[in-house]
Amino acid sequence: MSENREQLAEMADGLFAGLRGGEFDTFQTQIGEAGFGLLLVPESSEGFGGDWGDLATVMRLAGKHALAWPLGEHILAARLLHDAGRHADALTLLAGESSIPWGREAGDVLVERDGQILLVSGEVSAGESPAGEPRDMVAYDWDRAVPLGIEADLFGLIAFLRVCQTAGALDAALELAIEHTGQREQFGRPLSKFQSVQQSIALLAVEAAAANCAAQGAAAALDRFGHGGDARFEIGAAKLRSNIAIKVGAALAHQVHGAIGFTQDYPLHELTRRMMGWRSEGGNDAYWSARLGAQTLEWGGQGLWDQITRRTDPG
Amino acid sequence: MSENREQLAEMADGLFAGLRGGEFDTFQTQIGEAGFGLLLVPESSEGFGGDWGDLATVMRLAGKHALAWPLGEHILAARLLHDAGRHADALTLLAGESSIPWGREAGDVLVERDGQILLVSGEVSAGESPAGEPRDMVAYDWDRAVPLGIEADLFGLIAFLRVCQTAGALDAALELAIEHTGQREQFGRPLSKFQSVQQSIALLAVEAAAANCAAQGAAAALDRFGHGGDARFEIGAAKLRSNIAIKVGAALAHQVHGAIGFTQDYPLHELTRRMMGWRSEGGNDAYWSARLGAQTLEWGGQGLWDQITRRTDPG
Amino acid sequence: MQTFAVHPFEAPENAQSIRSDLRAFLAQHQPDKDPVLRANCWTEFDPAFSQALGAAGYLGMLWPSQYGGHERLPLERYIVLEELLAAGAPVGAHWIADRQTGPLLLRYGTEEQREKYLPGFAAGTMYACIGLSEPGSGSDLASVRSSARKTDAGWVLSGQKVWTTGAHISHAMLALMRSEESSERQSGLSQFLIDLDLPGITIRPIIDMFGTHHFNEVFFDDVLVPHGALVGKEGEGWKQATAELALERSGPERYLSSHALLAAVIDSLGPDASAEVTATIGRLVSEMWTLRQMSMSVAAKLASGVDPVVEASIVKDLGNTFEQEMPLAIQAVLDADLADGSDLSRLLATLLQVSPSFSLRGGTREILRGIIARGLGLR
Amino acid sequence: MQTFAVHPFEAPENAQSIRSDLRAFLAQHQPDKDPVLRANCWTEFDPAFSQALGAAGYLGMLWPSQYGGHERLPLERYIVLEELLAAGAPVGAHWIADRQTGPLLLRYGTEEQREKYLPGFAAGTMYACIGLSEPGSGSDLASVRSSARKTDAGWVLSGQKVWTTGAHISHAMLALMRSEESSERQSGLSQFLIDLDLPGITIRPIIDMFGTHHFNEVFFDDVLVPHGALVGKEGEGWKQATAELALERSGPERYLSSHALLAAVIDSLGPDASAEVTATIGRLVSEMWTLRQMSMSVAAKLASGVDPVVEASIVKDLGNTFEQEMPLAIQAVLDADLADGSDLSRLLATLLQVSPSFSLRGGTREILRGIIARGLGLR
Repeated sequence: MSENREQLAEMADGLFAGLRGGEFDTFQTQIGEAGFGLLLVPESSEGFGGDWGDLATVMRLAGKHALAWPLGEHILAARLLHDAGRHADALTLLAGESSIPWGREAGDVLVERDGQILLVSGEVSAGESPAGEPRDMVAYDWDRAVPLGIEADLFGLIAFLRVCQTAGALDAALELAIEHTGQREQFGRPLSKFQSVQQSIALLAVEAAAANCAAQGAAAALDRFGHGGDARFEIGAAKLRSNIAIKVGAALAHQVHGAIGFTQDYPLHELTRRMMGWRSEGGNDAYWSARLGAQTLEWGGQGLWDQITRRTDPG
Repeated sequence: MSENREQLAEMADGLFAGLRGGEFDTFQTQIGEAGFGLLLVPESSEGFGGDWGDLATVMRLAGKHALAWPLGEHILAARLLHDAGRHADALTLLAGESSIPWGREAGDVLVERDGQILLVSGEVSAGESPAGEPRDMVAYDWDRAVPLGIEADLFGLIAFLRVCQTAGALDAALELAIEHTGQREQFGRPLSKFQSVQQSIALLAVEAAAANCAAQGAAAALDRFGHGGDARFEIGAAKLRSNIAIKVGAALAHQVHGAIGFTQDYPLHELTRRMMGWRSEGGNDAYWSARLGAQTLEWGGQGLWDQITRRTDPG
Repeated sequence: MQTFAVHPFEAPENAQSIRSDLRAFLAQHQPDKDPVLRANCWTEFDPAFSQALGAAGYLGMLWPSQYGGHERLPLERYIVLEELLAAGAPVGAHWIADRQTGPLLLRYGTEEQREKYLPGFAAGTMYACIGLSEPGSGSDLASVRSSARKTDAGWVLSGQKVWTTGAHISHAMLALMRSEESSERQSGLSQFLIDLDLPGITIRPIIDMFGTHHFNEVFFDDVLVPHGALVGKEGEGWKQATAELALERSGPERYLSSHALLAAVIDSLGPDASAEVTATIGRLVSEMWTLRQMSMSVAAKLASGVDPVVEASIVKDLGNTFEQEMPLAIQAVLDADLADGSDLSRLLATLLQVSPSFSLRGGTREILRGIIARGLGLR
Repeated sequence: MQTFAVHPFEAPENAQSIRSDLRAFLAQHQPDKDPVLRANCWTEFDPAFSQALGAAGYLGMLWPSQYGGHERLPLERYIVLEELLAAGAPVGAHWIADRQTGPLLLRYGTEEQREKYLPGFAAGTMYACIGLSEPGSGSDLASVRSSARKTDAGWVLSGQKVWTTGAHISHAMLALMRSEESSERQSGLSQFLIDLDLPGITIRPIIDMFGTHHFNEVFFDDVLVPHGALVGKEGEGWKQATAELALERSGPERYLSSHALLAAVIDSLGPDASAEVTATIGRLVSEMWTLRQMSMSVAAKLASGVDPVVEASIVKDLGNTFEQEMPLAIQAVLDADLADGSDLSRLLATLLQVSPSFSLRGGTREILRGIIARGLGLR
């Protein structure tokens, strides 16, 4: 990790840890003051000038700390507004699908319609995610929509956010599992000394590792191919893999925790409930497997390997 | 198990165990002499008068002993010939798909074409199953085909045979696993005393159990609805489940055996290699999941439960 | 070797009329229930429903009529359970009393205990809970520290039970207590049936991750219970509690408790569903059909007087796995925004959250597989 | 906590030219190879191919030129391995000498040993095998009973090794022997590099379930080897053998060894494949792409001088699982009669048979997960 990114990670880690259990408005102030909203805005425009790897780092930590704030949607919106030569006054969010996290709090929303990226607002009907977070449907006022004249793969970018958050949440669940099984005794020895518990935790670590590597791979593709849609192959592969990681990992984390993992007071559910929702956001398994499969069949057998290597080789 | 069926099982178990490693021609003589070919032919026609549960019992044992002879195909052909008022002189087999086990040895073959069951022969091109058993393609001589004027779901019946064989083969693999891990020591104690080995064998037992119950359920449906195609729901559900059981079970059986399981001298591969082939015979996962899914969607949510219960309730 | 010797389920001749009667009953008592409540119905407490069920003769079905029972056949009861679960009926309130506490009293209880509790259980008006787990015990259920001290006036109970499902709506707890001082592990334990309104008992909710209240901590602070609260023999508590757990083995709840989701998804799709969704439904139905064959075989074996320990553990393990994977398999292929507020999305979202807990039901996966391994002679 | 700290793979600038050179080489040397031989290519012995590969500079790539090596960069070698495996090239003959024995000699060997073996290894004309397992040892590799007795004339070796891959085509075996009488477990062991043409050595084939010969039993009947056959320090054999196994961690073979099947299936399908097949391809490609990210990260970390034990074990475990499931996943959706004699059917049938063995490669699943658990501080 570069030194800049390390500093960024340290700052995000501290801030998000401190925000746990806090209020939406406080978050907004503190995150705003820390300048996270401008993560992807170039330094020349007084932003942080970060790249997609930096965003992956920050979103991973948001996932790790179960951050209850639409940070990724906000960072992306700020970047796209900047691409369009604009600046947001109120909280602007990026919308990749019909419902939007904390839509009720947003001033404007960036939405794709008929291939155009529009800045629009609308009437909100409150809803919630499986984790019980606000996730609202918006009836957009298309008549007042402003076309931004930029290109961006909004749906893919939402998928990317979820992959990064999953990477952090699975690592956090792994940490809880290690801590819990090290402390709890059964039949006279710590749970962590039972072979079957060790095997389960190892498997959880494997899934967390897969999600983390997938997130990095997708970030590298965005850094190389930009956010207009050319990184869709890597984003899709990463999202599909991270959906699998959630399926396997969440079950394992709860399994080694036993009943305590389902209580309100224990923090595991803050991670697992969110992850369960993310599996449906930014494309579920069927969505991405169909697209990746079709892309692969178009490339052909040797073509698949050509493409996979060419997309990471220099030049 | 009825007393009749117990006797049948005892006879089959002994005979098939004795045939292991023998020659095709010997099999034919001995199986013929024991009268297994007439298992489903009514007693009034000098057959055994067995039902589909009896066939399940026999085929389960054929699977258990890795019987290298197309017994099921032969029993079914004899029954259908009887349905058509005919009698076979040479070895007649039933063909459910393009290749036929031991097609080279068959006199005639029963095939479905354009909705008709035909008795036909043809030119054989030798092939082999993944287990290395003869499995031949036949170029049928349609001009000399004899329509039998009966109805039977040939493809479904082949699927049923494979389900029953899988039930026996998985139980046999389980038995080998228990025996092997009880005898082999590692780190100073039998393998079977390691928790992770126990968990793997337990899971193998679960899959073997599922295959056995699926086979019985399909046999019960054939007994109730006949072999004309009305038992397709149960046969399909059983075949799909037994395909899963092979996938999980074969891997577990080899895993607990380690390297020895892959040697020619150890009998595990006689079971697992056959099972791997059976997953593709009588319909693979995609074939049956599409059909079961479509049938279910036609029934609807409440209808599914209505049908599932009605099909086992008396009356 | 045949681990799972399949036992044919000879369905009672009146099976269809049992089903149609019960379906009519449900149509009357649950006409417009929120679909979300039909998910994981087995833990849903609805005393009014339980009482109606009791009045209609669907509780204590196998018990002698002198205790309010109905002297029906085991497989008749099995069919009733199947129908209740498939319909997603809220059976949580009476579940333990009907399935475990009642049968245990018939086996080990005194005449007085039977007369006191069974009629209420069968009427669906009295409920029971199980006091086994203690803080820190986890799967090690023999690590009981709660104590029962014999005095002239009765037994004095002290200690704490935890994860007690439904203690807050139950009238009595069947608790395992250490009745012999400084005894260890499985020895020196006894079972007591404790009226939960006695002085010295405190019930504190454990709120689960959805903010709902199923579990409790129950504290016993020198609670005096009469001598007649002892169930069975003093010091035989472990054996009896094991038998009590074995009664978990009788039913189809391991694969039908969230059947409502499967039915709802199917109804939402219609015949022109995508190939991937259709195939997923096909796979789930194959698994469900197979589990039903397995569960019926266990029920038939139990009805014939055999206790199929290994077979029942196999069904539990497989059933837990099936119900845990079903919502995730549906989510993987269903094109739905889970926040759209539709019944189906809410049902799916609920089960996605609950599903990881399914591998803890009826003993964790490791314990169930350990029981199977023991049955296979490996330990 | 971040178990798998992702290390960026800075691909060498000449990556594309390395690939195109190698692809041209393969097109020349493997023009019409039976596709079935491309499956599980990593175990396929083809000395002529290995020799051509050596002549073209693709073996001993990292070794000093004085020993016939080519002093290339680790990630250049990684790219070569990727290409060889993805193409299904028969790399079995030289694999162990190039991956393990050679590097071990560079680390622990004497000058004499290096000069004797490394040039032949790098030329693809000399092959090596590993003598670790013994009858009954299973995963307990420290239970070595084969002995080495020091005499004036040299060491006298007695005992038996088993499951020795490629002993019958190898020139030398690097064997772990008990060099200190009545020592126990990991202590008192030493490594010897043994020329397999010495008197007293008997190599017997172990025929696998397909009738093919990869494994061997190797018997040592008072075999006299010179003192110079001792590798590294006397009594340090366990430590060295562990380092030797660690060299297994470097490559992409855990997820690419049966890539040929995936490529063949894709080519057989074309863009109008069924939805289920297409989705399955998508899932496999997602897994494969992720494994490549993981494998490249491990390679990059190794290249930077760190030994990522846990990360490498994670990739091995996941790679084994992926390759084990791939043929079954394809079989589940591919409409094919496996006996139809087509290349694809034969390839699929072959891998279906071999695939269960993949969970034994590089340590069984339990051992790999044990290493991961240890890395997490659980043991």
